[in-house]
Amino acid sequence: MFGLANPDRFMRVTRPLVGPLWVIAAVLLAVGSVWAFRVPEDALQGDTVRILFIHVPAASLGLAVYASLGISCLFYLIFRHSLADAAARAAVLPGAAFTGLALITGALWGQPMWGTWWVWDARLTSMLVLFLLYIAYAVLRGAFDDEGRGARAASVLGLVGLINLPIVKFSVDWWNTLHQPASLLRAGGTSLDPAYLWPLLVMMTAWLLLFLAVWLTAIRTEVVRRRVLAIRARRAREAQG
Amino acid sequence: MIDLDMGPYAAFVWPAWAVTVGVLVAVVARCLTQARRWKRELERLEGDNQ
Amino acid sequence: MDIESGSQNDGAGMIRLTLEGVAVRRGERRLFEDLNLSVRPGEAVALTGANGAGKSSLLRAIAGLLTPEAGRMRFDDNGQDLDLEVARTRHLHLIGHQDGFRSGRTARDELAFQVGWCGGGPGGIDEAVRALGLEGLMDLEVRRLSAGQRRRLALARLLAAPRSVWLLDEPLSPLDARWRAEVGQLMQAHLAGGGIILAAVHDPLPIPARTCEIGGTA
Amino acid sequence: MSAALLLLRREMALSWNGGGGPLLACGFLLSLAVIVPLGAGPRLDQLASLAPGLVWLALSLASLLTLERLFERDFEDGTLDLLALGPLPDEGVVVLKALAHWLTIGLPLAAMTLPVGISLGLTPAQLPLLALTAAVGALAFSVTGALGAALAIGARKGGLLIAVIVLPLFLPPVIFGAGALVAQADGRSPGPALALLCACALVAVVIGVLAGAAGLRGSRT
Repeated sequence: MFGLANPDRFMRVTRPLVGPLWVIAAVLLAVGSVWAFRVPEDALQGDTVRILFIHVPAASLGLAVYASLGISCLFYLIFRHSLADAAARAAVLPGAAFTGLALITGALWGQPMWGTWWVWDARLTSMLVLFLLYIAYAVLRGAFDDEGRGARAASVLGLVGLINLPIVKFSVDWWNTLHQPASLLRAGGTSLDPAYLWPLLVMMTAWLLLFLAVWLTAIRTEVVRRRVLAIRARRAREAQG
Repeated sequence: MIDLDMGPYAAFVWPAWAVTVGVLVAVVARCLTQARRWKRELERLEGDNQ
Repeated sequence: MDIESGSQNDGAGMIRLTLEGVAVRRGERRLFEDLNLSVRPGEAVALTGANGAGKSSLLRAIAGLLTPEAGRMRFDDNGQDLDLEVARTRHLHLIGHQDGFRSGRTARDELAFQVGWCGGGPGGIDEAVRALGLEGLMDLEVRRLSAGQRRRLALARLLAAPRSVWLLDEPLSPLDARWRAEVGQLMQAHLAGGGIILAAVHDPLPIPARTCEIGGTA
Repeated sequence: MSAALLLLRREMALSWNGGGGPLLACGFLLSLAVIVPLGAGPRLDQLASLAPGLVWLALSLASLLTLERLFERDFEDGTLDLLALGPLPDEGVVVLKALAHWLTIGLPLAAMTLPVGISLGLTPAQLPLLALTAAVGALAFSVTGALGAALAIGARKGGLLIAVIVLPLFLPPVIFGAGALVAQADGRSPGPALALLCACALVAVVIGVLAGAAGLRGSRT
């Protein structure tokens, strides 16, 4: 793990991973999407159950990506390695996209099922907060002229935001409101019909791999970008004197 | 058999999938174009060196 | 107790400052590298160099307000290394371009806070005020002071809260000839008491000082 | 006098006299209190249900507006450099500045919620709890806001930036503070929500101080 902190080694090690990741993610995504339309309609939810095959992966990944962002921030604060900062930055866009999708698809599921687009219950609210945390990180990261200053401040914020994650997870228990109790992770095993469980697991894996592909590619891009900036700066110095 | 008849829920299921596809495509496209752009820039600069 | 002999009661005996291979970078630019400097007790060093060469950055790096890219700094008290944190928070003064005075408060309030924060007692303030000719000004708000008066108010902290290491960033530039000479004498007294002075300057210091050129090779 | 007391006194003096101080914040709260009935209708029974929300909105906004430049001024005029060379660690500086803010702005605001609550139709029996939750919540806001202000030191755009950073972190105290009032209005015990509010404030103090100090250190690159 720590050997990867060296950008050259990171580029070497990850180079053969990126291509296959994209391919497997695409295949699984296709399989999962087709499967989502092959499962029978749910007795209660009817065809809206098909929204869950995107809503659930979006929501779980929204959370998981924030966890990886927060951990990257922690690594940056401890080891001060710029690759950790690059990793945190690269996680923001996919993470915010997943979280936003979870909110939108949740609303589109909630309207037919609950009769309302939005409920101010704890889980929805904390999902919205998660989205705001992504925005806050991105804004703070870009608010400084000095790169290192932005990286440090944003890392602290990312880490503070990480405390939001358990609140999101346990808010379901704190506030028992309109939202359905967590069915997949409920104590005593899953309550989901296996007919839905398998396509859901395929979709979640597909989204996870898609995120990893995007993440790795973006980190590699950041390494390349920094090389370009370094070369430009060196050229500018040489040109001056 | 693929069930494409969403019945009364078509107005909810299809937009949800459409938005998802749109956003994912946008994220992936941005990621890949950025990767290509900076890679080309690096190759250009390193090409200049020789 | 007069100021001449009183400048050395910050608990440390004779502090020596040593820089080994220090390099400082601001953004993309490396200001200087491999700087070696040793300042003995009773010695003054004038840092010279072009604008932007990194004189202020070096002073800030010594004060711990800026992390150097490379190198080591040591404060030792008669051969015994001091903890950097302790040295910086107990034995070091930095007078920079920004003096930290809130313009709406009176000179007396602001000086009292700065001196107290740096560990000086109220007795020292009166003496310092007298030594820097600020007696009539202490009840004025800081924004009413001229640049030279304001600088003298900042320098009063050096006398009222005695610490061995003085880092001064162009300390004399807003002062007139008379006060340059007076402050020169105060510096001399500080050196006589075993203190050290590191000053970034454009004009020569009014006291005997070793010169150290910063960033000669850009 | 110890350095901590010295800094606390200075910060309180600056906060009390400079930039409007508690008068500004309380005026802000009152102005909001006037707008709400004019916008939502004058029926006191309806307004009473809005009162907790208004109070929390006003508290968080007033805290934000006054905290935004908590460190920026010190950063610009060199005071932060001086503070770094003093006896207290960065954590101490953050905690004292936040404490001074709470004492000079937060507590007056909490007191001001009493007349505002009456004017919005709360019963006198609800007022002590309103003031108590506002006081505890304001403490959480002061520290969290200090954290945001410390992280944003030297940023290109201060005010809105701090709002975006800090408002998501303001939510837990709001949830439990308002929850306590609602519980009391419904005839249930406000105790659990009050305890959770205090826990939130405590967590905010710990995290705000540690992260705020990290922000201060980060500003000295």
